[in-house]
Amino acid sequence: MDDPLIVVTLLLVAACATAAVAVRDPERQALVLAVLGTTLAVLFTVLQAPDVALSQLAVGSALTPLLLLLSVRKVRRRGRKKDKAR
Amino acid sequence: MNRRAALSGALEVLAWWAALMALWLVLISAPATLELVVGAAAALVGALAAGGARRAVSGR
Amino acid sequence: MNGWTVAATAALAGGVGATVWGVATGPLRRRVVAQNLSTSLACPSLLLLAQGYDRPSYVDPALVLALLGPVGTLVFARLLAEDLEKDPPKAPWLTYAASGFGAVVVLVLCVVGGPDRAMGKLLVTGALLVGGNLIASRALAGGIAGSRHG
Amino acid sequence: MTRRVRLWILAVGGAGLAALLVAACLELPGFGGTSHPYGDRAVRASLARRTANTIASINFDQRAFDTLGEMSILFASVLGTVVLLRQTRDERRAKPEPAYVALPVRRYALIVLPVALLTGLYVIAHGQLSPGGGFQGGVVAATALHLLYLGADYRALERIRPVGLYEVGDALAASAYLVTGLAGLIGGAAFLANTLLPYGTFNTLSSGGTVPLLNAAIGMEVACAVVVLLARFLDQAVEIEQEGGT
Repeated sequence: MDDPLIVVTLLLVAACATAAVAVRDPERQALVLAVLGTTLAVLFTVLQAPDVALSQLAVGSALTPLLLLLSVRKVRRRGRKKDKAR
Repeated sequence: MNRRAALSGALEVLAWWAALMALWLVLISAPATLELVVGAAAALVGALAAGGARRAVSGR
Repeated sequence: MNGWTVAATAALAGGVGATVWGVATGPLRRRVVAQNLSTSLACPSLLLLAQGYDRPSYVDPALVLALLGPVGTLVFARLLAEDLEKDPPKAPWLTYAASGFGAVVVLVLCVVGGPDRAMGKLLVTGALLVGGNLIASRALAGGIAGSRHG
Repeated sequence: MTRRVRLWILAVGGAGLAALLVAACLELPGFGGTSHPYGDRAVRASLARRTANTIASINFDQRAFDTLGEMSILFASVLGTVVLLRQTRDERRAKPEPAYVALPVRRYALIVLPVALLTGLYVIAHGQLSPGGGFQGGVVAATALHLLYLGADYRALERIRPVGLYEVGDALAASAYLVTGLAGLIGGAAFLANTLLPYGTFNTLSSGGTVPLLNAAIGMEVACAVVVLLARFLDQAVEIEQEGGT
Protein backbone atom coordinates (compact mmCIF):
# COMPACT_ATOMS: atom_id res chain seq x y z
CA MET A 1 0.00 0.00 0.00
CA ASP A 2 3.05 2.29 0.24
CA ASP A 3 3.14 2.71 -3.56
CA PRO A 4 1.68 6.14 -4.43
CA LEU A 5 0.62 4.75 -7.83
CA ILE A 6 -1.72 2.24 -6.18
CA VAL A 7 -3.10 4.91 -3.85
CA VAL A 8 -3.77 7.30 -6.74
CA THR A 9 -5.54 4.69 -8.91
CA LEU A 10 -7.59 3.41 -5.96
CA LEU A 11 -8.70 6.97 -5.19
CA LEU A 12 -9.62 7.54 -8.86
CA VAL A 13 -11.72 4.36 -8.93
CA ALA A 14 -13.41 5.24 -5.63
CA ALA A 15 -14.23 8.77 -6.81
CA CYS A 16 -15.55 7.60 -10.16
CA ALA A 17 -17.62 4.77 -8.66
CA THR A 18 -19.19 7.18 -6.16
CA ALA A 19 -20.00 9.55 -9.03
CA ALA A 20 -21.57 6.67 -11.00
CA VAL A 21 -23.91 6.02 -8.07
CA ALA A 22 -24.62 9.71 -7.39
CA VAL A 23 -25.48 10.67 -10.99
CA ARG A 24 -29.17 9.99 -11.60
CA ASP A 25 -29.72 10.51 -15.33
CA PRO A 26 -29.01 7.19 -17.15
CA GLU A 27 -27.31 8.84 -20.14
CA ARG A 28 -24.86 10.74 -17.94
CA GLN A 29 -24.46 7.64 -15.83
CA ALA A 30 -23.34 5.75 -18.95
CA LEU A 31 -20.66 8.41 -19.50
CA VAL A 32 -19.41 8.07 -15.93
CA LEU A 33 -19.46 4.27 -16.29
CA ALA A 34 -17.26 4.48 -19.39
CA VAL A 35 -14.67 6.53 -17.49
CA LEU A 36 -15.00 4.19 -14.50
CA GLY A 37 -14.15 1.27 -16.82
CA THR A 38 -10.98 3.04 -17.95
CA THR A 39 -9.85 3.84 -14.40
CA LEU A 40 -10.58 0.25 -13.33
CA ALA A 41 -8.44 -1.03 -16.23
CA VAL A 42 -5.56 1.17 -15.05
CA LEU A 43 -6.01 -0.13 -11.49
CA PHE A 44 -5.89 -3.75 -12.71
CA THR A 45 -2.73 -3.00 -14.71
CA VAL A 46 -1.12 -1.39 -11.67
CA LEU A 47 -2.00 -4.50 -9.64
CA GLN A 48 -0.28 -6.63 -12.34
CA ALA A 49 -3.47 -8.18 -13.76
CA PRO A 50 -3.38 -7.22 -17.46
CA ASP A 51 -5.81 -10.02 -18.43
CA VAL A 52 -8.52 -8.53 -16.23
CA ALA A 53 -7.64 -5.05 -17.47
CA LEU A 54 -8.18 -6.22 -21.04
CA SER A 55 -11.55 -7.76 -20.15
CA GLN A 56 -12.60 -4.53 -18.46
CA LEU A 57 -11.52 -2.43 -21.45
CA ALA A 58 -13.17 -4.71 -24.00
CA VAL A 59 -16.51 -4.70 -22.17
CA GLY A 60 -16.51 -1.31 -20.49
CA SER A 61 -15.33 1.11 -23.15
CA ALA A 62 -17.82 0.53 -25.96
CA LEU A 63 -20.13 -2.45 -25.32
CA THR A 64 -21.70 -1.38 -22.00
CA PRO A 65 -22.40 2.23 -23.10
CA LEU A 66 -23.93 0.94 -26.34
CA LEU A 67 -26.26 -1.49 -24.54
CA LEU A 68 -27.25 1.15 -21.96
CA LEU A 69 -27.93 3.91 -24.48
CA LEU A 70 -29.89 1.59 -26.78
CA SER A 71 -32.12 0.62 -23.84
CA VAL A 72 -32.60 4.29 -22.93
CA ARG A 73 -33.50 5.09 -26.53
CA LYS A 74 -36.09 2.31 -26.64
CA VAL A 75 -37.71 3.49 -23.41
CA ARG A 76 -37.74 7.13 -24.58
CA ARG A 77 -39.33 6.17 -27.92
CA ARG A 78 -42.08 4.29 -26.15
CA GLY A 79 -42.67 7.26 -23.85
CA ARG A 80 -42.95 9.61 -26.82
CA LYS A 81 -45.39 7.26 -28.53
CA LYS A 82 -47.62 7.17 -25.46
CA ASP A 83 -47.55 10.97 -25.15
CA LYS A 84 -48.60 11.31 -28.76
CA ALA A 85 -51.42 8.78 -28.42
CA ARG A 86 -52.84 10.60 -25.44
CA MET B 1 -18.82 -3.89 -66.46
CA ASN B 2 -19.62 -6.70 -64.06
CA ARG B 3 -16.20 -8.26 -64.55
CA ARG B 4 -14.53 -4.93 -63.91
CA ALA B 5 -16.46 -4.55 -60.66
CA ALA B 6 -15.41 -8.05 -59.59
CA LEU B 7 -11.79 -7.29 -60.47
CA SER B 8 -11.73 -4.03 -58.52
CA GLY B 9 -13.38 -5.77 -55.58
CA ALA B 10 -10.71 -8.49 -55.62
CA LEU B 11 -7.97 -5.88 -55.82
CA GLU B 12 -9.49 -4.03 -52.86
CA VAL B 13 -9.53 -7.20 -50.75
CA LEU B 14 -5.95 -7.97 -51.79
CA ALA B 15 -4.75 -4.51 -50.79
CA TRP B 16 -6.50 -4.76 -47.43
CA TRP B 17 -5.04 -8.25 -46.94
CA ALA B 18 -1.51 -6.96 -47.50
CA ALA B 19 -2.01 -4.03 -45.13
CA LEU B 20 -3.54 -6.21 -42.40
CA MET B 21 -0.78 -8.82 -42.81
CA ALA B 22 1.78 -6.05 -42.26
CA LEU B 23 -0.14 -5.02 -39.12
CA TRP B 24 -0.11 -8.65 -37.89
CA LEU B 25 3.66 -8.81 -38.39
CA VAL B 26 3.96 -5.68 -36.22
CA LEU B 27 1.72 -7.12 -33.48
CA ILE B 28 3.39 -10.53 -33.06
CA SER B 29 6.68 -10.92 -31.22
CA ALA B 30 8.36 -13.74 -33.20
CA PRO B 31 7.48 -14.75 -36.76
CA ALA B 32 7.16 -18.55 -36.95
CA THR B 33 5.46 -20.53 -39.72
CA LEU B 34 2.29 -21.14 -37.72
CA GLU B 35 2.12 -17.45 -36.76
CA LEU B 36 2.26 -16.50 -40.43
CA VAL B 37 -0.44 -19.02 -41.40
CA VAL B 38 -2.79 -17.86 -38.61
CA GLY B 39 -1.99 -14.24 -39.48
CA ALA B 40 -2.75 -14.79 -43.16
CA ALA B 41 -6.14 -16.33 -42.27
CA ALA B 42 -6.99 -13.55 -39.80
CA ALA B 43 -5.94 -10.87 -42.30
CA LEU B 44 -8.16 -12.51 -44.93
CA VAL B 45 -11.14 -12.34 -42.56
CA GLY B 46 -10.38 -8.69 -41.89
CA ALA B 47 -9.93 -7.89 -45.59
CA LEU B 48 -13.24 -9.55 -46.53
CA ALA B 49 -14.98 -7.61 -43.74
CA ALA B 50 -13.38 -4.36 -44.97
CA GLY B 51 -14.58 -4.95 -48.54
CA GLY B 52 -18.04 -5.97 -47.36
CA ALA B 53 -18.33 -2.93 -45.11
CA ARG B 54 -17.29 -0.55 -47.90
CA ARG B 55 -19.85 -2.09 -50.25
CA ALA B 56 -22.58 -2.05 -47.58
CA VAL B 57 -22.04 1.67 -47.01
CA SER B 58 -21.83 2.74 -50.65
CA GLY B 59 -24.40 0.32 -52.12
CA ARG B 60 -27.61 2.06 -51.25
CA MET C 1 9.00 3.35 -8.53
CA ASN C 2 11.09 4.63 -11.42
CA GLY C 3 10.83 7.67 -13.70
CA TRP C 4 8.25 6.02 -15.95
CA THR C 5 5.86 5.07 -13.17
CA VAL C 6 6.30 8.53 -11.60
CA ALA C 7 5.28 10.08 -14.93
CA ALA C 8 2.32 7.68 -15.14
CA THR C 9 1.28 8.62 -11.59
CA ALA C 10 1.40 12.31 -12.48
CA ALA C 11 -0.63 11.79 -15.67
CA LEU C 12 -3.21 9.72 -13.76
CA ALA C 13 -3.52 12.05 -10.77
CA GLY C 14 -3.59 15.25 -12.83
CA GLY C 15 -5.12 14.26 -16.16
CA VAL C 16 -7.44 11.34 -15.47
CA GLY C 17 -8.41 12.89 -12.13
CA ALA C 18 -9.53 16.03 -13.95
CA THR C 19 -11.55 13.99 -16.46
CA VAL C 20 -13.26 12.12 -13.61
CA TRP C 21 -14.28 15.50 -12.18
CA GLY C 22 -15.34 16.70 -15.62
CA VAL C 23 -17.48 13.67 -16.38
CA ALA C 24 -19.19 13.67 -12.98
CA THR C 25 -20.32 17.31 -12.99
CA GLY C 26 -21.50 20.01 -15.33
CA PRO C 27 -23.53 20.07 -18.54
CA LEU C 28 -23.62 17.20 -21.04
CA ARG C 29 -21.25 18.92 -23.48
CA ARG C 30 -18.53 18.99 -20.86
CA ARG C 31 -19.10 15.38 -19.84
CA VAL C 32 -18.71 13.91 -23.32
CA VAL C 33 -15.46 15.84 -23.85
CA ALA C 34 -14.18 14.56 -20.50
CA GLN C 35 -15.04 10.99 -21.52
CA ASN C 36 -13.08 11.42 -24.76
CA LEU C 37 -10.11 12.94 -22.94
CA SER C 38 -10.07 10.12 -20.37
CA THR C 39 -9.07 7.76 -23.19
CA SER C 40 -6.35 10.01 -24.53
CA LEU C 41 -4.83 10.40 -21.06
CA ALA C 42 -5.25 6.85 -19.71
CA CYS C 43 -3.76 5.20 -22.81
CA PRO C 44 -0.38 6.99 -22.57
CA SER C 45 -0.38 6.17 -18.83
CA LEU C 46 -0.79 2.47 -19.68
CA LEU C 47 2.12 2.73 -22.15
CA LEU C 48 4.26 4.44 -19.49
CA LEU C 49 3.35 1.69 -17.01
CA ALA C 50 4.34 -1.02 -19.53
CA GLN C 51 7.72 0.68 -19.90
CA GLY C 52 8.06 1.25 -16.15
CA TYR C 53 7.33 -2.37 -15.27
CA ASP C 54 9.50 -3.50 -18.24
CA ARG C 55 6.71 -5.75 -19.54
CA PRO C 56 6.29 -5.43 -23.33
CA SER C 57 3.09 -7.50 -23.24
CA TYR C 58 1.41 -4.80 -21.12
CA VAL C 59 1.21 -2.74 -24.33
CA ASP C 60 -1.77 -4.89 -25.43
CA PRO C 61 -4.29 -3.21 -23.05
CA ALA C 62 -3.10 0.19 -24.31
CA LEU C 63 -3.62 -0.96 -27.90
CA VAL C 64 -7.16 -2.15 -27.14
CA LEU C 65 -7.92 1.11 -25.31
CA ALA C 66 -6.61 3.17 -28.25
CA LEU C 67 -8.94 1.17 -30.53
CA LEU C 68 -12.08 0.99 -28.42
CA GLY C 69 -11.93 4.25 -26.45
CA PRO C 70 -12.76 6.45 -29.47
CA VAL C 71 -15.36 3.87 -30.52
CA GLY C 72 -17.01 4.39 -27.13
CA THR C 73 -17.04 8.14 -27.71
CA LEU C 74 -18.60 7.52 -31.15
CA VAL C 75 -21.35 5.55 -29.38
CA PHE C 76 -22.15 8.63 -27.30
CA ALA C 77 -21.86 10.96 -30.30
CA ARG C 78 -24.26 8.76 -32.25
CA LEU C 79 -26.88 8.03 -29.61
CA LEU C 80 -26.83 11.40 -27.82
CA ALA C 81 -26.70 13.34 -31.13
CA GLU C 82 -30.04 15.07 -30.52
CA ASP C 83 -28.99 16.44 -27.13
CA LEU C 84 -25.54 17.43 -28.40
CA GLU C 85 -26.97 19.30 -31.38
CA LYS C 86 -28.69 21.77 -29.06
CA ASP C 87 -25.54 22.39 -27.07
CA PRO C 88 -22.50 21.27 -29.06
CA PRO C 89 -19.23 20.68 -27.19
CA LYS C 90 -16.37 22.96 -28.16
CA ALA C 91 -13.01 22.27 -26.58
CA PRO C 92 -10.54 21.97 -29.45
CA TRP C 93 -7.50 23.11 -27.50
CA LEU C 94 -8.02 20.59 -24.72
CA THR C 95 -8.36 17.84 -27.30
CA TYR C 96 -5.23 18.95 -29.15
CA ALA C 97 -3.30 19.15 -25.88
CA ALA C 98 -4.34 15.64 -24.82
CA SER C 99 -3.58 14.20 -28.27
CA GLY C 100 -0.21 15.97 -28.23
CA PHE C 101 0.53 14.42 -24.84
CA GLY C 102 -0.21 10.96 -26.26
CA ALA C 103 1.98 11.62 -29.31
CA VAL C 104 4.87 12.87 -27.16
CA VAL C 105 4.69 9.82 -24.86
CA VAL C 106 4.67 7.44 -27.85
CA LEU C 107 7.61 9.20 -29.50
CA VAL C 108 9.67 9.24 -26.29
CA LEU C 109 9.01 5.53 -25.76
CA CYS C 110 9.99 4.84 -29.38
CA VAL C 111 13.28 6.72 -29.00
CA VAL C 112 14.07 4.89 -25.75
CA GLY C 113 13.11 1.45 -27.09
CA GLY C 114 14.99 1.69 -30.36
CA PRO C 115 13.87 0.42 -33.75
CA ASP C 116 12.34 -3.04 -33.51
CA ARG C 117 9.00 -4.80 -33.67
CA ALA C 118 7.81 -3.26 -30.39
CA MET C 119 8.33 0.19 -31.87
CA GLY C 120 5.94 -0.63 -34.72
CA LYS C 121 3.30 -1.65 -32.18
CA LEU C 122 3.83 1.59 -30.26
CA LEU C 123 3.48 3.65 -33.43
CA VAL C 124 0.27 1.82 -34.40
CA THR C 125 -1.12 2.45 -30.91
CA GLY C 126 -0.16 6.11 -31.08
CA ALA C 127 -1.65 6.61 -34.54
CA LEU C 128 -4.91 4.91 -33.52
CA LEU C 129 -5.08 6.96 -30.31
CA VAL C 130 -4.41 10.39 -31.80
CA GLY C 131 -6.48 9.80 -34.95
CA GLY C 132 -9.31 8.26 -32.96
CA ASN C 133 -9.47 11.11 -30.47
CA LEU C 134 -9.48 13.83 -33.10
CA ILE C 135 -12.17 12.03 -35.12
CA ALA C 136 -14.23 11.36 -31.99
CA SER C 137 -14.12 15.02 -30.98
CA ARG C 138 -15.14 15.95 -34.53
CA ALA C 139 -18.05 13.52 -34.25
CA LEU C 140 -19.10 15.05 -30.93
CA ALA C 141 -19.02 18.59 -32.40
CA GLY C 142 -21.71 17.94 -34.97
CA GLY C 143 -20.00 15.24 -37.05
CA ILE C 144 -23.00 12.99 -36.54
CA ALA C 145 -26.50 14.40 -36.77
CA GLY C 146 -28.87 11.85 -35.35
CA SER C 147 -32.42 11.04 -36.20
CA ARG C 148 -34.87 9.61 -33.73
CA HIS C 149 -35.08 6.32 -35.55
CA GLY C 150 -31.55 5.96 -36.86
CA MET D 1 -45.21 -10.09 6.77
CA THR D 2 -45.32 -6.46 7.77
CA ARG D 3 -42.81 -3.88 6.68
CA ARG D 4 -41.37 -3.75 10.17
CA VAL D 5 -40.66 -7.48 10.36
CA ARG D 6 -39.08 -7.40 6.91
CA LEU D 7 -36.77 -4.59 7.94
CA TRP D 8 -35.77 -6.48 11.07
CA ILE D 9 -34.93 -9.59 9.07
CA LEU D 10 -32.91 -7.47 6.67
CA ALA D 11 -31.06 -5.82 9.56
CA VAL D 12 -30.22 -9.17 11.19
CA GLY D 13 -29.01 -10.66 7.90
CA GLY D 14 -26.97 -7.58 7.04
CA ALA D 15 -25.37 -7.47 10.49
CA GLY D 16 -24.46 -11.16 10.27
CA LEU D 17 -22.89 -10.70 6.83
CA ALA D 18 -20.98 -7.63 8.03
CA ALA D 19 -19.66 -9.52 11.06
CA LEU D 20 -18.50 -12.41 8.87
CA LEU D 21 -16.80 -10.06 6.40
CA VAL D 22 -14.99 -8.19 9.19
CA ALA D 23 -13.86 -11.47 10.73
CA ALA D 24 -12.56 -12.65 7.36
CA CYS D 25 -10.84 -9.32 6.72
CA LEU D 26 -8.92 -9.51 10.00
CA GLU D 27 -7.45 -12.89 8.99
CA LEU D 28 -6.35 -11.77 5.50
CA PRO D 29 -2.62 -11.75 4.71
CA GLY D 30 -1.19 -8.24 4.31
CA PHE D 31 -1.60 -6.32 1.02
CA GLY D 32 1.25 -7.01 -1.40
CA GLY D 33 2.87 -9.75 0.71
CA THR D 34 5.31 -12.31 -0.64
CA SER D 35 3.44 -15.51 0.24
CA HIS D 36 1.24 -16.73 -2.62
CA PRO D 37 0.49 -20.42 -2.03
CA TYR D 38 -2.11 -20.68 -4.81
CA GLY D 39 -0.17 -18.53 -7.28
CA ASP D 40 3.03 -20.53 -6.88
CA ARG D 41 1.24 -23.83 -7.52
CA ALA D 42 -0.70 -22.44 -10.51
CA VAL D 43 2.49 -21.07 -12.12
CA ARG D 44 4.26 -24.39 -11.60
CA ALA D 45 1.38 -26.34 -13.17
CA SER D 46 1.15 -23.97 -16.13
CA LEU D 47 4.91 -24.10 -16.80
CA ALA D 48 4.77 -27.92 -16.65
CA ARG D 49 2.27 -27.80 -19.52
CA ARG D 50 4.32 -25.13 -21.36
CA THR D 51 1.61 -22.46 -21.24
CA ALA D 52 3.29 -19.06 -21.07
CA ASN D 53 0.27 -17.13 -19.75
CA THR D 54 -0.68 -18.66 -16.39
CA ILE D 55 -4.13 -17.05 -16.52
CA ALA D 56 -4.89 -18.92 -19.76
CA SER D 57 -3.67 -22.14 -18.15
CA ILE D 58 -6.00 -21.57 -15.18
CA ASN D 59 -8.97 -20.68 -17.41
CA PHE D 60 -8.65 -23.40 -20.02
CA ASP D 61 -6.69 -26.17 -18.33
CA GLN D 62 -6.65 -26.19 -14.53
CA ARG D 63 -10.20 -24.84 -14.22
CA ALA D 64 -11.57 -25.52 -17.70
CA PHE D 65 -14.80 -26.78 -16.12
CA ASP D 66 -15.40 -23.34 -14.53
CA THR D 67 -15.01 -21.76 -17.95
CA LEU D 68 -17.59 -24.20 -19.32
CA GLY D 69 -19.99 -22.92 -16.66
CA GLU D 70 -19.24 -19.29 -17.53
CA MET D 71 -19.75 -20.01 -21.22
CA SER D 72 -23.11 -21.62 -20.46
CA ILE D 73 -24.14 -18.53 -18.49
CA LEU D 74 -23.38 -16.29 -21.47
CA PHE D 75 -25.11 -18.72 -23.83
CA ALA D 76 -28.21 -18.91 -21.65
CA SER D 77 -28.41 -15.16 -21.14
CA VAL D 78 -28.20 -14.53 -24.88
CA LEU D 79 -30.88 -17.17 -25.40
CA GLY D 80 -33.06 -15.41 -22.84
CA THR D 81 -32.50 -12.05 -24.54
CA VAL D 82 -33.45 -13.50 -27.91
CA VAL D 83 -36.71 -14.83 -26.46
CA LEU D 84 -37.56 -11.71 -24.44
CA LEU D 85 -36.74 -9.15 -27.13
CA ARG D 86 -38.40 -10.94 -30.05
CA GLN D 87 -40.89 -9.11 -32.24
CA THR D 88 -44.33 -9.73 -30.75
CA ARG D 89 -47.61 -9.84 -32.65
CA ASP D 90 -48.62 -6.25 -31.86
CA GLU D 91 -45.31 -4.83 -33.02
CA ARG D 92 -44.12 -3.91 -36.48
CA ARG D 93 -40.80 -3.05 -38.05
CA ALA D 94 -40.22 0.53 -39.08
CA LYS D 95 -37.58 1.39 -41.63
CA PRO D 96 -34.64 2.98 -39.79
CA GLU D 97 -33.83 6.50 -40.94
CA PRO D 98 -30.22 7.00 -42.01
CA ALA D 99 -28.27 9.46 -39.90
CA TYR D 100 -25.99 12.15 -41.29
CA VAL D 101 -22.39 11.17 -40.64
CA ALA D 102 -19.52 13.49 -41.60
CA LEU D 103 -17.11 12.04 -44.14
CA PRO D 104 -14.01 11.83 -41.88
CA VAL D 105 -15.99 9.97 -39.24
CA ARG D 106 -17.29 7.52 -41.85
CA ARG D 107 -13.80 6.95 -43.27
CA TYR D 108 -12.45 6.41 -39.75
CA ALA D 109 -15.13 3.78 -39.10
CA LEU D 110 -14.39 1.96 -42.36
CA ILE D 111 -10.63 1.92 -41.68
CA VAL D 112 -10.78 0.99 -38.00
CA LEU D 113 -13.34 -1.81 -38.53
CA PRO D 114 -10.86 -4.29 -40.13
CA VAL D 115 -8.05 -3.12 -37.85
CA ALA D 116 -10.14 -3.78 -34.74
CA LEU D 117 -11.29 -7.12 -36.16
CA LEU D 118 -7.66 -8.18 -36.73
CA THR D 119 -6.70 -7.00 -33.24
CA GLY D 120 -9.53 -9.06 -31.78
CA LEU D 121 -8.34 -12.14 -33.66
CA TYR D 122 -4.77 -11.41 -32.50
CA VAL D 123 -5.89 -11.23 -28.87
CA ILE D 124 -7.77 -14.54 -29.27
CA ALA D 125 -4.90 -16.34 -31.03
CA HIS D 126 -2.29 -15.20 -28.51
CA GLY D 127 -4.39 -15.90 -25.42
CA GLN D 128 -2.00 -18.53 -24.07
CA LEU D 129 1.08 -16.37 -24.73
CA SER D 130 0.27 -12.78 -23.73
CA PRO D 131 -2.53 -11.04 -21.80
CA GLY D 132 -5.88 -11.65 -23.43
CA GLY D 133 -7.80 -14.67 -24.58
CA GLY D 134 -11.03 -15.79 -26.11
CA PHE D 135 -13.34 -13.55 -24.10
CA GLN D 136 -11.42 -10.30 -24.55
CA GLY D 137 -10.66 -10.86 -28.22
CA GLY D 138 -14.19 -12.01 -28.97
CA VAL D 139 -15.69 -8.85 -27.51
CA VAL D 140 -13.23 -6.66 -29.44
CA ALA D 141 -14.00 -8.44 -32.73
CA ALA D 142 -17.76 -8.20 -32.17
CA THR D 143 -17.54 -4.52 -31.24
CA ALA D 144 -15.57 -3.89 -34.45
CA LEU D 145 -18.52 -4.93 -36.63
CA HIS D 146 -20.77 -2.38 -34.96
CA LEU D 147 -18.56 0.47 -36.16
CA LEU D 148 -20.67 0.15 -39.28
CA TYR D 149 -23.75 1.23 -37.29
CA LEU D 150 -21.85 4.08 -35.64
CA GLY D 151 -20.13 5.31 -38.80
CA ALA D 152 -22.97 4.73 -41.25
CA ASP D 153 -26.45 3.48 -40.45
CA TYR D 154 -28.27 0.39 -39.26
CA ARG D 155 -29.16 -0.77 -42.78
CA ALA D 156 -25.47 -0.99 -43.68
CA LEU D 157 -24.77 -3.11 -40.60
CA GLU D 158 -27.68 -5.42 -41.42
CA ARG D 159 -26.22 -6.08 -44.87
CA ILE D 160 -23.01 -7.65 -43.53
CA ARG D 161 -24.51 -9.22 -40.41
CA PRO D 162 -26.79 -12.20 -41.08
CA VAL D 163 -27.90 -12.84 -37.48
CA GLY D 164 -28.90 -16.44 -38.19
CA LEU D 165 -25.34 -17.30 -39.16
CA TYR D 166 -24.02 -15.87 -35.90
CA GLU D 167 -26.60 -17.85 -33.91
CA VAL D 168 -25.37 -21.04 -35.59
CA GLY D 169 -21.76 -20.00 -34.91
CA ASP D 170 -22.57 -19.43 -31.25
CA ALA D 171 -24.04 -22.92 -30.88
CA LEU D 172 -21.24 -24.55 -32.90
CA ALA D 173 -18.53 -22.91 -30.78
CA ALA D 174 -20.27 -23.94 -27.55
CA SER D 175 -20.48 -27.53 -28.75
CA ALA D 176 -16.84 -27.44 -29.93
CA TYR D 177 -15.86 -26.70 -26.32
CA LEU D 178 -17.96 -29.63 -25.11
CA VAL D 179 -16.58 -31.97 -27.79
CA THR D 180 -12.99 -31.09 -26.83
CA GLY D 181 -13.90 -31.89 -23.24
CA LEU D 182 -15.49 -35.21 -24.22
CA ALA D 183 -12.41 -36.08 -26.30
CA GLY D 184 -10.39 -35.80 -23.10
CA LEU D 185 -12.82 -38.17 -21.42
CA ILE D 186 -12.72 -40.70 -24.27
CA GLY D 187 -8.95 -40.36 -24.56
CA GLY D 188 -8.67 -42.13 -21.23
CA ALA D 189 -8.32 -39.32 -18.69
CA ALA D 190 -11.12 -37.07 -17.43
CA PHE D 191 -13.60 -34.55 -18.86
CA LEU D 192 -11.69 -31.52 -20.22
CA ALA D 193 -8.36 -33.07 -19.18
CA ASN D 194 -5.41 -31.59 -21.07
CA THR D 195 -3.67 -34.89 -21.85
CA LEU D 196 -4.53 -35.56 -25.50
CA LEU D 197 -2.32 -33.20 -27.48
CA PRO D 198 1.47 -32.70 -27.24
CA TYR D 199 2.36 -29.66 -25.16
CA GLY D 200 4.60 -28.23 -27.91
CA THR D 201 7.39 -25.67 -27.59
CA PHE D 202 7.09 -23.05 -24.84
CA ASN D 203 5.94 -19.60 -26.01
CA THR D 204 4.70 -20.60 -29.48
CA LEU D 205 1.16 -20.55 -30.86
CA SER D 206 0.77 -24.33 -30.68
CA SER D 207 1.98 -24.72 -27.07
CA GLY D 208 -0.22 -25.75 -24.18
CA GLY D 209 -2.08 -28.81 -25.53
CA THR D 210 -5.83 -28.19 -25.73
CA VAL D 211 -5.55 -24.63 -24.31
CA PRO D 212 -5.43 -22.88 -27.73
CA LEU D 213 -8.36 -24.99 -29.01
CA LEU D 214 -10.60 -24.19 -26.04
CA ASN D 215 -9.46 -20.57 -26.25
CA ALA D 216 -10.48 -20.33 -29.91
CA ALA D 217 -13.86 -21.97 -29.16
CA ILE D 218 -14.53 -19.40 -26.42
CA GLY D 219 -13.43 -16.59 -28.71
CA MET D 220 -15.90 -17.60 -31.40
CA GLU D 221 -18.67 -18.21 -28.87
CA VAL D 222 -18.25 -14.79 -27.25
CA ALA D 223 -17.96 -12.93 -30.55
CA CYS D 224 -21.13 -14.55 -31.95
CA ALA D 225 -23.00 -14.14 -28.65
CA VAL D 226 -22.20 -10.41 -28.45
CA VAL D 227 -23.26 -9.89 -32.07
CA VAL D 228 -26.58 -11.67 -31.47
CA LEU D 229 -27.14 -9.79 -28.20
CA LEU D 230 -26.49 -6.40 -29.79
CA ALA D 231 -28.64 -7.34 -32.80
CA ARG D 232 -31.63 -7.85 -30.47
CA PHE D 233 -30.99 -4.56 -28.68
CA LEU D 234 -30.51 -2.66 -31.95
CA ASP D 235 -33.66 -4.18 -33.45
CA GLN D 236 -35.66 -3.03 -30.45
CA ALA D 237 -34.11 0.44 -30.25
CA VAL D 238 -34.10 1.24 -33.94
CA GLU D 239 -36.66 -0.84 -35.83
CA ILE D 240 -39.40 -2.42 -33.77
CA GLU D 241 -42.38 -0.21 -32.89
CA GLN D 242 -45.63 -0.83 -31.12
CA GLU D 243 -48.56 -1.19 -33.53
CA GLY D 244 -51.13 1.60 -33.46
CA GLY D 245 -48.90 4.08 -31.64
CA THR D 246 -48.89 6.61 -34.44
